Amino acid sequence: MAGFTNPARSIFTSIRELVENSLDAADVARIPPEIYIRLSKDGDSDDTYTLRVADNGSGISPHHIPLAFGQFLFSSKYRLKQARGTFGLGGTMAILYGQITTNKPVKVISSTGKSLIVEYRLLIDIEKNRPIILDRKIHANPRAKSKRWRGTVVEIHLRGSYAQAMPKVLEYLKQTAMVNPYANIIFIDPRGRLYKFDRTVEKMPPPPKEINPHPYGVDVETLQRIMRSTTEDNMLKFMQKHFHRVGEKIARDFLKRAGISEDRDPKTLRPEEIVDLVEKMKEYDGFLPPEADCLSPLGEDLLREGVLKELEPEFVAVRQRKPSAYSGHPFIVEVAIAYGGKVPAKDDILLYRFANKIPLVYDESGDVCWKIVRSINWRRYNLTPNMPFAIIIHVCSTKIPYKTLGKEILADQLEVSREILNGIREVARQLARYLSRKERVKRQVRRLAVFSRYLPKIARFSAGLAGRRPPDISKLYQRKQVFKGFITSGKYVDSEIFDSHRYSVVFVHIQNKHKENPAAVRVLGLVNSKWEVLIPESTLTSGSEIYETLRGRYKAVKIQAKSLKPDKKSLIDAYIDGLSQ
Amino acid sequence: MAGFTNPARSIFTSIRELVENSLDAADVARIPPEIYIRLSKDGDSDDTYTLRVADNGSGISPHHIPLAFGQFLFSSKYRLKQARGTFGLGGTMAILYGQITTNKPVKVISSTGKSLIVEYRLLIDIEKNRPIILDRKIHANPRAKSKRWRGTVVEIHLRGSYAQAMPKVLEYLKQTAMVNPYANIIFIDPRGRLYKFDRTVEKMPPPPKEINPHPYGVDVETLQRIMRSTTEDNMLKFMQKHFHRVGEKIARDFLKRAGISEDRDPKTLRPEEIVDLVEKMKEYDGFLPPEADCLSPLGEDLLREGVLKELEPEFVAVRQRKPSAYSGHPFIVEVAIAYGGKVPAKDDILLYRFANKIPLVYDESGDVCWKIVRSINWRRYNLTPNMPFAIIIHVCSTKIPYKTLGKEILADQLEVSREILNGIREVARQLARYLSRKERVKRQVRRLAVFSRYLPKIARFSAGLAGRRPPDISKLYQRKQVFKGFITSGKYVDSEIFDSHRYSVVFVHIQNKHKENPAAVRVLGLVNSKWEVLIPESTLTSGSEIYETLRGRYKAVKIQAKSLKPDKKSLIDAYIDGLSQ
Amino acid sequence: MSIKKNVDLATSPKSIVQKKLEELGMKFCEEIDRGVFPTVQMRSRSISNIFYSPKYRQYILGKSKVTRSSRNIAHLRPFAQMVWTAYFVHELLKQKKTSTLRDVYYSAQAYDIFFKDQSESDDIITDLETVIEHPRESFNVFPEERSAVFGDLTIEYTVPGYEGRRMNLSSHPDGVMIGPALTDARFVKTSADKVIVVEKGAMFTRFVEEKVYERFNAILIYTAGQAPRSTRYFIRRLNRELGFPVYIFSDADPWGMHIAMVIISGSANAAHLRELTTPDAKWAGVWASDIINYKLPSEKLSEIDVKRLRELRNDPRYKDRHWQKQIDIFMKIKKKCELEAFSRYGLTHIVDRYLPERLKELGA
Amino acid sequence: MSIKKNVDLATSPKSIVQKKLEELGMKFCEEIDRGVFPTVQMRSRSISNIFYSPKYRQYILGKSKVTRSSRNIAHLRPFAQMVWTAYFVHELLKQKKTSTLRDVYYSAQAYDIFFKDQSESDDIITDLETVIEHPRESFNVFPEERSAVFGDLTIEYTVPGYEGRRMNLSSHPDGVMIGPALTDARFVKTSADKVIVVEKGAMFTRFVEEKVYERFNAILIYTAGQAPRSTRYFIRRLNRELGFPVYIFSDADPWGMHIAMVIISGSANAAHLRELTTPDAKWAGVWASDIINYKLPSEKLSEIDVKRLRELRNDPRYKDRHWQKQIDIFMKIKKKCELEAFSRYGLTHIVDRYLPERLKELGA
Repeated sequence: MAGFTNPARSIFTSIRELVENSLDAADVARIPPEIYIRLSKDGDSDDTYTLRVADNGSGISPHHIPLAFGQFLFSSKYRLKQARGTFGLGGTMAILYGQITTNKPVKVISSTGKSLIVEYRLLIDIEKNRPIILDRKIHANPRAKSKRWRGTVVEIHLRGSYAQAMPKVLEYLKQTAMVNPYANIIFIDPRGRLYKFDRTVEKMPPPPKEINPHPYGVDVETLQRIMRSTTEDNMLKFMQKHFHRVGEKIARDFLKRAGISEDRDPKTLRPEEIVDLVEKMKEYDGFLPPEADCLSPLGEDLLREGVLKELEPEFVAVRQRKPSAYSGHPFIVEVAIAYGGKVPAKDDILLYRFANKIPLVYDESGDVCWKIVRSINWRRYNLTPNMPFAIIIHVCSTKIPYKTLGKEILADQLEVSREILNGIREVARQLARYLSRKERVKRQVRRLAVFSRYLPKIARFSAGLAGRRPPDISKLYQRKQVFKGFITSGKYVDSEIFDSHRYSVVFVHIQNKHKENPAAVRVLGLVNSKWEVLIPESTLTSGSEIYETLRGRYKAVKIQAKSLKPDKKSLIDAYIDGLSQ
Repeated sequence: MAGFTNPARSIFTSIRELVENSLDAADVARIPPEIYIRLSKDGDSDDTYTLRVADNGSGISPHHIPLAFGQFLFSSKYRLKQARGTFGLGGTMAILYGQITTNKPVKVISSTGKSLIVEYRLLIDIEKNRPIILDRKIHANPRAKSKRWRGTVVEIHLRGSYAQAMPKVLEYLKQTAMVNPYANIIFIDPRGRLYKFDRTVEKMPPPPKEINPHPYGVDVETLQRIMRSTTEDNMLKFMQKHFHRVGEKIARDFLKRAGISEDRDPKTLRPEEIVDLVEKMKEYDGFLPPEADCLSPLGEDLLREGVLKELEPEFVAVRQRKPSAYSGHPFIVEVAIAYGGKVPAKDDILLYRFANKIPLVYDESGDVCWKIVRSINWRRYNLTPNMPFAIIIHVCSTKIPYKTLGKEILADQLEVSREILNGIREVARQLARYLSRKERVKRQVRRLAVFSRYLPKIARFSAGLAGRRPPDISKLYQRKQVFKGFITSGKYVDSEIFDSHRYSVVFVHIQNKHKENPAAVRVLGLVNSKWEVLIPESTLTSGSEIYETLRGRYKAVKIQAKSLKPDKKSLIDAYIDGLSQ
Repeated sequence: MSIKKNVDLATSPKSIVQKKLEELGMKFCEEIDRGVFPTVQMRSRSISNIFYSPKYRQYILGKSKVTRSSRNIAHLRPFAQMVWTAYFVHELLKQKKTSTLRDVYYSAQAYDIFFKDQSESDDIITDLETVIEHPRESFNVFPEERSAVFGDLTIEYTVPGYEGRRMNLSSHPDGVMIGPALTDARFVKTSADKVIVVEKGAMFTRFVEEKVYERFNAILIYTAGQAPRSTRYFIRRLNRELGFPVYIFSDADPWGMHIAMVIISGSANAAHLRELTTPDAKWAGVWASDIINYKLPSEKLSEIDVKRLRELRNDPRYKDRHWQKQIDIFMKIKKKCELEAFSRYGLTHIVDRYLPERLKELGA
Repeated sequence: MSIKKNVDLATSPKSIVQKKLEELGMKFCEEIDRGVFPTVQMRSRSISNIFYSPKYRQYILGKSKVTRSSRNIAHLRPFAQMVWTAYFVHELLKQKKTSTLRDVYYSAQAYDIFFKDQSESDDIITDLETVIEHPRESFNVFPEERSAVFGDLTIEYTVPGYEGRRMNLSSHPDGVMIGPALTDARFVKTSADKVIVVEKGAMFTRFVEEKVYERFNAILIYTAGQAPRSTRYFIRRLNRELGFPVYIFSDADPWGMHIAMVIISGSANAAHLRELTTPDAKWAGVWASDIINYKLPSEKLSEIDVKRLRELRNDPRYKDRHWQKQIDIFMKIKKKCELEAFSRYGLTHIVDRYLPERLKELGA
């Protein structure tokens, strides 16, 4: 069974399937998820575990539970919606794997928040594909609605190896927390260690909607299923009712081109005509592109929040690209870049890949995201792979273009790759601007220190050689500290005045040394006996600094500073340097 | 199947089994073997071959052929004889392997030297363990007895890899030739290359005899088999008839000690009594040791011949140890050491191991022979493992103490190991003597060259320092060539005379520079005006030299030389050196 | 033949160089006065500007020039270093003193000018040569020399062709080479009363120039590192025949100590000989304790240094209390320094302060 | 102070040594006459026989002795080598000539005595020191010296304290060190008419002893390998101010060639300077062709040598026909040799034959 090929992978996949079921259930209920996961050893056994996953999601109605957990459902559904489930039947797979390897039933406890809580013990009858109910108990939910429990608990027994699975499990949970910043996730591992991923926002992204399939994305089997279930008796209405973005005008035009009568009853189409119809749909160029409202991207705010929360970088840039489509499947790409702070510097770039809010943690290197990241000339952004930065890529779609059955590797789908590449470029440019600005400040400060260090020596020894007294170097360069530990108030206060008349370039360097409070500062220059604002009011957050170069001649230059909020004083140091020529 | 575990090994084992059957058949017929082996590719196939082995051995009577080649015979035989067969049923195994891997029958052609030659094509019915005769032809042998063919041809098809097997196959044939110097062996490999190993002697070692098992070597199963087939009805006679070296007196004494009535019918012994009897036989210390006439060692002459023929060394020493026994099994160890000539110098000692005339070419390192060779302090014999020498060990026994089922590794059987070790020591001592003598001559010649080089210089520069004429160094040392390209005749001729009165040590160095003919030489000294023989007549083979030191004072020394055979002149150079003090 | 004095190549460049240096300083001062960042032009020494000249039959620099500007942040440090170097060699010329490349490297520290390593200061001197267009010898920066002697000692040669001829060892201010002729010479006359041995050529030249031989009545010996055997023999003769005390100055590290020790007590290799040691000679410095007392610039001891010190500690030649104490101090402070380190306090410091103090301390 | 002449350490050891060597030879001769294998005893220099002597304050050899016997096959070769070495240094002493360790190594070949390498001959000299109980300087074997000049040239110092003082450069037979004072000196008077430059100290001493300066009216310069810049400057002055032709002798290998070339045409490193070259100077030997013509003992060119020759072949300074030809010969014979190689024909061969022939060939 894919995902259960070895003891480490089995543990990982089981946790992942149940957690994703829980997240989906919370999405449906529109409630910020609370997920509790516990993995514990079974008695003395070395390799069997009990896995319990509890959520506060929508719950499952009692009579539905056996079918939902004790049977593989091959549904007749054809409408589309973005959903997590990687293997579609993932949860049931985990239950089956547990049953096969331990011969023990699954325990399911659930409530939809009504008066009952139901508990089942189930086995799957594999030959007949149906549940065997071993036990069924009913518990009462408290009467007070506010105290009622809602959600689902699934407990399975399974064989595996947690020691080997641990790194991937923890990575998976961390990354899950990154794209679900509105979720609380708790994990207790077999050694009793607690891992806690706290929500930092309450807001959830809008839920995905279900839509009709787009004509470009339909295959023969789907078309047959639709025909079997339709109630329409002519093709004109059939096309409008069952396909995405097909109106009367387009339906008419298409049927004409396809050579099918508008009145024809869809149920009378012969198999070869159905095959022909699918081909005609793919060829017809008059369909409108799919709309993306069926998708549920994270949004830039939530993605930034998740990255800040889990990676704690010094800088982050995020970008959601416009919706697009490939082969009739709408998709949206979201990209973020994180730099510095607690982002580790490794030999290679850190890359986090997500598909429909699921982290892809296995089989990294074959992925198209890696191909794209490798194709980028990072030097253009003043970056090298060993610098501390991370790329985060999230693709959401009604149909993720996976490369393999394992559903861990994104295929190189032209339209999708282009969006990923452009997204990375946008955030990388933002990072490059941030870094070059930071570097420029550092370099200029260092530069000026060199002038103040060596110019006096040049003057002194030149004078020694010439046998005269040293010339005045302030004609070339002068540095003055105009604020020294200045404490701001609610109103602008002037710094010392810097006589700048002989310098062609003036450098202004202002630091807010306060640990918390931000400040407002501006820079003024004396032009024709009037003080003009050279740099308008700027906010200087705690610990940050401004470095600016003023070109053009001013008689004098000064700085003004005040607290940003009247009651929050900040602490300002400021220097002005003048350089002639 | 042991021996057929991979494509290379299968080729090797098949050749070996059939060759050994052929050698055994020649032994039985007491005729120097002629073995012809041909391995050829089957059509375009990459890995199937035809193997044909023909011999001039005893042949097999026509009605016996299907059973001998188409059936595994689990015989009821219990009497013992030294034989090659490593797997006992080796030949049939090779046939079965061929049948399984190619689905083709074996072809057997044989004649016992009578008027008929019979040809069979056979398959083995594996489930029923019996031959399926596909085809049977009869050919006439020539009427004249001298022209009649006798022998056996076996041709099988099999799958394998000759490219990989080649080194071991060639090594096996070379070593087989080494212990069968009376055999002609021809091998034509799949690439059409001919490998020829010619016999250099006609003499064959005496054939082994069949003997009863020794009481010390009997196990329960063998004892039961004997009891089932015996015609004796009392234990006294039973013991005498079926066991090696058990006479009436010993039988009586043993039965008394074992507490078994002499009159007891052996067939009435209950199973637990049989087990007890085996233990009693092992405990009893009155049995005589087994005799070795059932064994067929090579003998020192044949072993030397084989080593000279295949290794072409400069020096060889061989040693057959006295027969000995372990656990009731007689055995004989034969050892040889070969040095120089075409023996290659490798990083490690060259070791050739043989058991019952079969080369053991696989799994060398685990063998007790290696353990023994490693345990020897070779420096004691002035040898290091990287010198060009080879050790040859041959163990023959009615039961070779193999360590594993693979029958390639000799186990560490105390009695056998002791014989091997002592054998190696004996031949190594001989080699050490040869080498030290050779080294001594070389060193002395070099020594004296140093005197003649430096003493004149010491005299010259000392005189230069002292400002006088150089002193006469012949008081210290003198060298004289007394024979210079002297051609010997049938009678002794004197060399020049060396005036040795002032020297305390005289060195004599005589070389026979002739390419073929040996010489006889002797050395005489003048004592009290009489020539006394100092070194009696010695044979100087072609290319060899004598170097001797004479201690004691002689007035003069001379050498005499003559041809060893009157008509064969040799060529003599001789030097005499004198050294004072 | 008498030589006409129409060209005097020996000294004339020096006055030219001196003038050029002064003009350079004046140019920089005036530029600063005018509010202009000083610049200096020189021919480029990059590979692409080196050409072979058939006319001069040597490599020459092409026409390509580089400008060093004090406005350029990347040039500022080497610019300042070059101005200092110009100033320093100008002082050498004014005071008629000489120096070595190594000495220049150390001397910079006294002026708060830092070089990463000697190769950086060597580079700057090459720059200055390029600017001034005269070799560094013209501004009195010389390479190191080899084993020599200097002082008021008249000797009489015994070598063939020179029998009876006399020479005073102060007659050649570069020092008189210690070779076969000198080794075999007789001592005739001297006004000196002690011998001062130094390991480094730079210090020897310094001592000659500072007239240490007059001020301290000393014969000066320069060993060029580990003293050659003929030099050790010569030192012994001065000690034995003239009865002069011998004071040895070497680097403050295990290797410098051992240079002194080999002069005093010989090496294990020469254990079969008697004529090469001067047991009464004294190691006069630089001691480990001097690194502390004179605040000398120092480097960390390397692992090999420490290993060597451990060996010396157990060497019977080092069993004396003073040696052991110095080894202990080395091990404690984990530092070493060279003779030239005194240059950080000016070129004459070692002669003006250290030498008299140390000789007094040793009872000379 | 006047020095009393009660001890004359400078020369007395030489006569003692000379006598000891003669006695040694006599002992060996008498032993052979008596039919006894000659033996010699000396103190053992093995580690176990080296002790520290608190009395002498140095390492000394203990009482353990070793006997070298010509009866012992293992001793015979070093015994003969030592007897030859004794003979050779005795000749040096008799003729009042000196030599170096390297010279001894090469000279042996002329007497059909072979040393594996120089370390073997150095060892034998140490043996002889041990037997004779005097250092090798007592039998005129000296280490190599450094850059120096010798010849009839009177100079006048310009350095402080020496202004106006004069000196003749033949006044110190070890050679006058070329240092700051000499570099700055004025040339006053000379009877010479040419300059001969040699790379090796051994040859310089040889040339002085063989009076090359008188016989060829030459000023001798010793460069000690690659000539220091002050020495190249001094050579240039001799050439320019006195108009003397300059002849350079160096080893016959790419490195020796290049020593000459750097004196003639300078190095790429000094491309910005003009005062260090002597374009008219001539490389006078040892040429590759001399290896063949004079049958000199030679060694195989190493890979690095060949690589260097390929570089030189394409160097514009080597474009002249003579240089190219010599490079071609090197490449063909794949051999190199050192200046000292002439010693195989006796110490004076290079002066008696090679020098006059070569100078004549070059039109001197």
